[in-house]
Amino acid sequence: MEKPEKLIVDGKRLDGRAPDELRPLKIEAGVLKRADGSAYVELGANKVLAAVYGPREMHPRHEQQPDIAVLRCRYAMAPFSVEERKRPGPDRRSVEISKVTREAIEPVLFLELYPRSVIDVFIEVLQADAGTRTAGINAAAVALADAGVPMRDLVSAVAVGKVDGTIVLDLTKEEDQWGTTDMPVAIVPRKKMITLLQMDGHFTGAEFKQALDLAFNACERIYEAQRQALRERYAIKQGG
Amino acid sequence: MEKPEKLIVDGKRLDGRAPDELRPLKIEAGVLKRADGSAYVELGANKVLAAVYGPREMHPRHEQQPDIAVLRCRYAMAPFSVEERKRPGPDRRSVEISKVTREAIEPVLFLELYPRSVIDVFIEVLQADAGTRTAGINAAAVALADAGVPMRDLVSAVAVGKVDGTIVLDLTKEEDQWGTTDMPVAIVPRKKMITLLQMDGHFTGAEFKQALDLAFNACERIYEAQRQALRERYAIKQGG
Amino acid sequence: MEKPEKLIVDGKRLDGRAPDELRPLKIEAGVLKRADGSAYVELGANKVLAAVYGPREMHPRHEQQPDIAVLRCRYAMAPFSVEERKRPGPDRRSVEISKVTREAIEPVLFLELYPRSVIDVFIEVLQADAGTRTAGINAAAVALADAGVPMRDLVSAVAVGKVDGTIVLDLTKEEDQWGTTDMPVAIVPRKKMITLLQMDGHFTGAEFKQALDLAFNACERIYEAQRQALRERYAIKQGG
Amino acid sequence: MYEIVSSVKRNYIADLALHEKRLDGRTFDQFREISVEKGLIKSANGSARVKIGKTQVLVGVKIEHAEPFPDTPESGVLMVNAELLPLASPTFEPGRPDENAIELARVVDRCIRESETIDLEKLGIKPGEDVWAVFIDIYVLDHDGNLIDASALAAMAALLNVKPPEEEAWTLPEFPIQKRPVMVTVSKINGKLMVDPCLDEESVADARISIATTEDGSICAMQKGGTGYFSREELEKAYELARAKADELRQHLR
Amino acid sequence: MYEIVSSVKRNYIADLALHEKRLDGRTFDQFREISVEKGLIKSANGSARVKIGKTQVLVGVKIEHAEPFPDTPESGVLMVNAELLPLASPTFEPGRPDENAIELARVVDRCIRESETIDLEKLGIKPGEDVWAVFIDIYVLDHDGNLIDASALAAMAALLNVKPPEEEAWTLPEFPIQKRPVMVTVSKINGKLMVDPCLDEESVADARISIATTEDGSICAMQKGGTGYFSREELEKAYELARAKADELRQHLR
Amino acid sequence: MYEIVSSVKRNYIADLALHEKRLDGRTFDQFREISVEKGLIKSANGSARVKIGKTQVLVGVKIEHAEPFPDTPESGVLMVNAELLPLASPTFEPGRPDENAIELARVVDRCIRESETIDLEKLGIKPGEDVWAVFIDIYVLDHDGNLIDASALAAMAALLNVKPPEEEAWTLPEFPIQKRPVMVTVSKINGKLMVDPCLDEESVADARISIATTEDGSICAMQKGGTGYFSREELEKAYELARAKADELRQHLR
Repeated sequence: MEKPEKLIVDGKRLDGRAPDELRPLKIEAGVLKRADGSAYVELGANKVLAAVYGPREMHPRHEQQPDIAVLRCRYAMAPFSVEERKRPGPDRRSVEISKVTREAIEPVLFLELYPRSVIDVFIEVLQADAGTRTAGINAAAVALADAGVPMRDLVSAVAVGKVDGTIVLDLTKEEDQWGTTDMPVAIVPRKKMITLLQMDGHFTGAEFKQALDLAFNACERIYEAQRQALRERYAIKQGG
Repeated sequence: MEKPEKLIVDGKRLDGRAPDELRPLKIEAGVLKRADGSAYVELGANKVLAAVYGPREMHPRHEQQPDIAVLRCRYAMAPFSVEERKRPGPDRRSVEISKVTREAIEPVLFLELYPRSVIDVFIEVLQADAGTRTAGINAAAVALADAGVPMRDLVSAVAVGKVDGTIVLDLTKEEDQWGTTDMPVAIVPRKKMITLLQMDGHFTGAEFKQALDLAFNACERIYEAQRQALRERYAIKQGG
Repeated sequence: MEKPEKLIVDGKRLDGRAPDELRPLKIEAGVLKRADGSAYVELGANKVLAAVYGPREMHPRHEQQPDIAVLRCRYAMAPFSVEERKRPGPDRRSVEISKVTREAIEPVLFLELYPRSVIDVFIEVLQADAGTRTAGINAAAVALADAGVPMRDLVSAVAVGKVDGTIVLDLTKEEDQWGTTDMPVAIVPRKKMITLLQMDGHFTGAEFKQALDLAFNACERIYEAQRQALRERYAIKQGG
Repeated sequence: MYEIVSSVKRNYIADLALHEKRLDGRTFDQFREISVEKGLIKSANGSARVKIGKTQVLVGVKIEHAEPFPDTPESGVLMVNAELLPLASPTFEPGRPDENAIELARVVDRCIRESETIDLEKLGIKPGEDVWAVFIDIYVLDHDGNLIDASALAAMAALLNVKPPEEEAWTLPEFPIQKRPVMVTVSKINGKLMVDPCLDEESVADARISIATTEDGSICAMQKGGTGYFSREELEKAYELARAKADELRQHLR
Repeated sequence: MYEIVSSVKRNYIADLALHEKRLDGRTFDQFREISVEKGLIKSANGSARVKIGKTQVLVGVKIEHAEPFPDTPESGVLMVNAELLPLASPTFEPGRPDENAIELARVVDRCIRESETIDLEKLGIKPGEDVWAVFIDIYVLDHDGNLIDASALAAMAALLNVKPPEEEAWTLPEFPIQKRPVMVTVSKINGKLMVDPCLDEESVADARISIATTEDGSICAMQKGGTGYFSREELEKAYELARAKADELRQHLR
Repeated sequence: MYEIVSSVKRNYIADLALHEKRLDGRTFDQFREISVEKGLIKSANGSARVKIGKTQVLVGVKIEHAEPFPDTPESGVLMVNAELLPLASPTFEPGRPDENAIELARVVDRCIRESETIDLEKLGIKPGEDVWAVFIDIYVLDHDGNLIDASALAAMAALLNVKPPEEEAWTLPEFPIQKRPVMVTVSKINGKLMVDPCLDEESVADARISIATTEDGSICAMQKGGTGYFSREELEKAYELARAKADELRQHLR
């Protein structure tokens, strides 16, 4: 795709959204049978699946921690999730995302409850359109709750950025590619704690603050959608 | 090599064999000093060596099975065994062949006799001309017997296929490449149990049955050659 | 670089040295904070760092030896240490050098004093100009002494070779590339024991003996520089 | 792919089989409920999700430029890859495909390749230099048994869903599909043959035979698995079962 | 990168923080002693060794021919790699870069790439075929904490030390450096923010935030690390700290 | 490559050595029985199997097109690879070559390369683009000690067996062999030097020195191994031994 002349026209983005508007969001909990917990998230054209196994016994044993459970996260992209087929297997980008995802989630878990155990979080991106790491964190939080893992709160995440000089919420692939700045943020909503923050591009100090405002606002909406998905899942479980 | 116009002329194949004729077969037991058991098989231009180690202690320990021995098989091709030099190390084909070889052999072993142990079967293809997996199974069965591993019976294996519309036994490289169908089969001769069956190409139901007939017949001849090799080995051992 | 017409002119080498002359040598002990022992060696344009950790507990445990410590050596080159950037990670050359380095050093250690332990020697070539393995051994010996590991003696090493028909000491990259022969040697100086010897190229029997003479002579000078570095380090430690 | 089942359950399943019964009340020749959804993944040229009972497999097809193999310079290239995702089962681990994933990919590969489902000869672009490569990626999402049939069906459905790349180099009117092979796996438990084993059944089965047939009932691929055996009669019976059920499964490809 | 510290030390450091104090007597906004030495490695096009306290990082820059990426056929290529050498710490093991080494390399990469420090567009040679690749290799020699700031500073110093390759294909008057971004990492211990954590501090910190700013104070890269969190206010304060200290660190690049 | 031997056996072997004796009755300068069979492998351009006592090594040589190295654009390429096959010894494990396999390959490589056994300069085809690559694959089938001498001898025999590829690009009258280097390994046990150590002897030896000499007695490669040492006198004596035995081994190359 060629770079468009403008990414924002008359205050509207290429897909018709206002700068502070989220893409359509769909969250479903409990979508897999074998996993202890699972969730499916659609955010615009992103399609992401998360599954949780555990707390379960840690193998290999020498990686057990005597006083806490170990949290392991693995973010991966399907070969067909992107424009050009991605070779299977972890690359440097997915190793880094797996790390920051783990650090984004760990603050809400009571790992001390399960010494010598492991909690595994697997995130699979089935279709990608920018924002997969934050979509993955949103899915992972719901999957953990679905698995019944005790949590202080959920984690809600979204990316903000700068496009054509405007601070915008929830960038698409085109906005990420042709825009100036991308800043994924994860927040523990009730306590307003920031557990993931990455940024590359260009922000003045003032823009940084404005971007944080947008992120905090959007995470409240995402939080509500996550809780709604869990309520629906709980209703089904109760019904079943 | 160019594709020949015909692969069967006047009922004879390119190498002069009749459709139900096996290539020259030579089997020798006990050809290696260090291995607990070994065998060398020549089938036409195939040259295959098999060695057995075990039952021996299983390392790493966490792969031990409390009630049975583990059977491990590894099929590999020498870099110089094929037309174009093969890079050393396992490829997807050899991983699959190793798996089906193990499943072809395991039914004749009494793995329950050796809990926590491992029996290793190593198959090395030194020169390849189609049919290496079945040649490998024939060698492995003799090597296991040579190692003194208790067995219900030997395993005998051969490939059948379809070439120029004719069901033929024991395909050569050219017949495999230019023919229609390849079906390797392994049989436990006394009980007529089929422990390996793979097929790719095209068979009608009737052709499938005809191919099985050929395979069963040929395996009896192979079985006899395997037993003869063991008798000779035993005579040598007794003599020595 | 083009091959020069002559590598020795009027008895002088391209860098002005006599055939039996060592390049400028600088050795410093205790250059790293975290390592238990360390040393830095400059030999001409070679810059090599060595660090020692241990004796420490061996992981993984199944590699522990019940009666001795295990010595592990790892020789590696920085990507920027050579003309064309070297991809990180071990290649076959560095695996072999790691092995012969270990075998060159092990004879002076009392490994029986530390059963179940491991002593790790890490050698990093930061800038390379032929002779890195011998520079690494010189650095490793000083680092081991700096770590307080009990030793029978140091190990001193140097390469000798043949260039334009002349036996020369301590080859440069050009002499190594365009010369005939390269022979790295390591010696335990007090007992005159040869613990490393490799050679490739061409030597008559007489040349071999002449080359050994050169190596023995040079190692005495290197030995003195190593001991001086340790004296200085000791003085500093005392002073500090 | 095989999992540990308690000996009580093992005996129970084996016992049921003797009485011509199965855990979930199915008959021996009955599949679990099957659903096929096509076109879920827009970033793929073709895609399909197949559910067989609680087993769930997603397949994406990508069509890209590639160099041909030296011995077929004018033909397209087919690549099949399978990932047993760690989210699909507590026994699947992250990392490179193990022997089960490799076998799965290669069996589906042969089913499609040997039946000449795709007319690869039409997928050349510039002889010896540039051809179309068809990548079939099998993504196992939820594992409740019979991954081979689910994967083969999903691969076939995804191929039928392919929208060719929008490029000048693509000159065919449509993606050249010639056949619709379908794979049916028959498991043997306590001497009885049954189709579509669920995970518990797989775990106690002696052996399985997977048979791929095309519309005319001829066989294009077979693969025996497991450490048990089949008699000749069992094999022939398995073929009849596979042939009959293939027609039923093929309905889902419409 | 994180190491185990005794709970006594942990409590001591946390307690000191409460009283606005640090282990080595520094104030919260004080770096350890910094030294920058350029040009140590002749086999590299540019090199620099940075010491921050007892932390020691060597960076070598190599400039070589490479193929461009298909989407930027006229631009040079930037590659950043980091090795946590086993000689730098008892906890670093030989082998392929782990997640800490990869994160370090990628954070430094973004700091340099996103600030457009190198004018990559000038590093084309033959469009679509040949461009200059800039390899930045981070070699961690001694690890006493704050590897990110030391590595970013060493990378920047090494870039400023670059002597272009002596080849006909190199036609620029000099190596095209446009910016001088500097990374400052702020650690949070017991609710207090402090710059340049030493290893003991890192080991007890709840979280860290690394912020790269250019000469005009604008941000070009950020990375939060650790399993703790930051409040909004803390983030804004961290930015002010980073911006202020960046000017100080930038002095060392002269 | 080294194996554990009981201390009783160890002492016995060491004791024998003191009395100028060996386990199998050989003298110190005596090889075990040697056999060299050429041409067993038709799929290789050249092949040979060497047995020294119960040690058995198979070498296959393949000659294929390859790209030259940039610094020698008109010369052929030599590649030596060694596999310590798991069927050859209970201590050999499947997987990538370990340091023993790599050392073995590299020592044989240097023996052949440095003696200029193959006239690589004649193996160019199209300068800078296409040359002949000579792949020497060492396949260790049965390990009873002294793999280096057996492998070097098998490699040399396989090279002498080479039938050039039947291709237009091959224009030489024959495969250009110029030298016949032979490697002799001398082991030191209890201060005594002996050739051709069997496995038990290797296991108790302090050190070994492998010396490759060409027809005129000059040395083209040496490699010391093991964690022991040699005195200068021992080295010179080893050279004399190696030189003498090399002539004997070279008889087997006819």
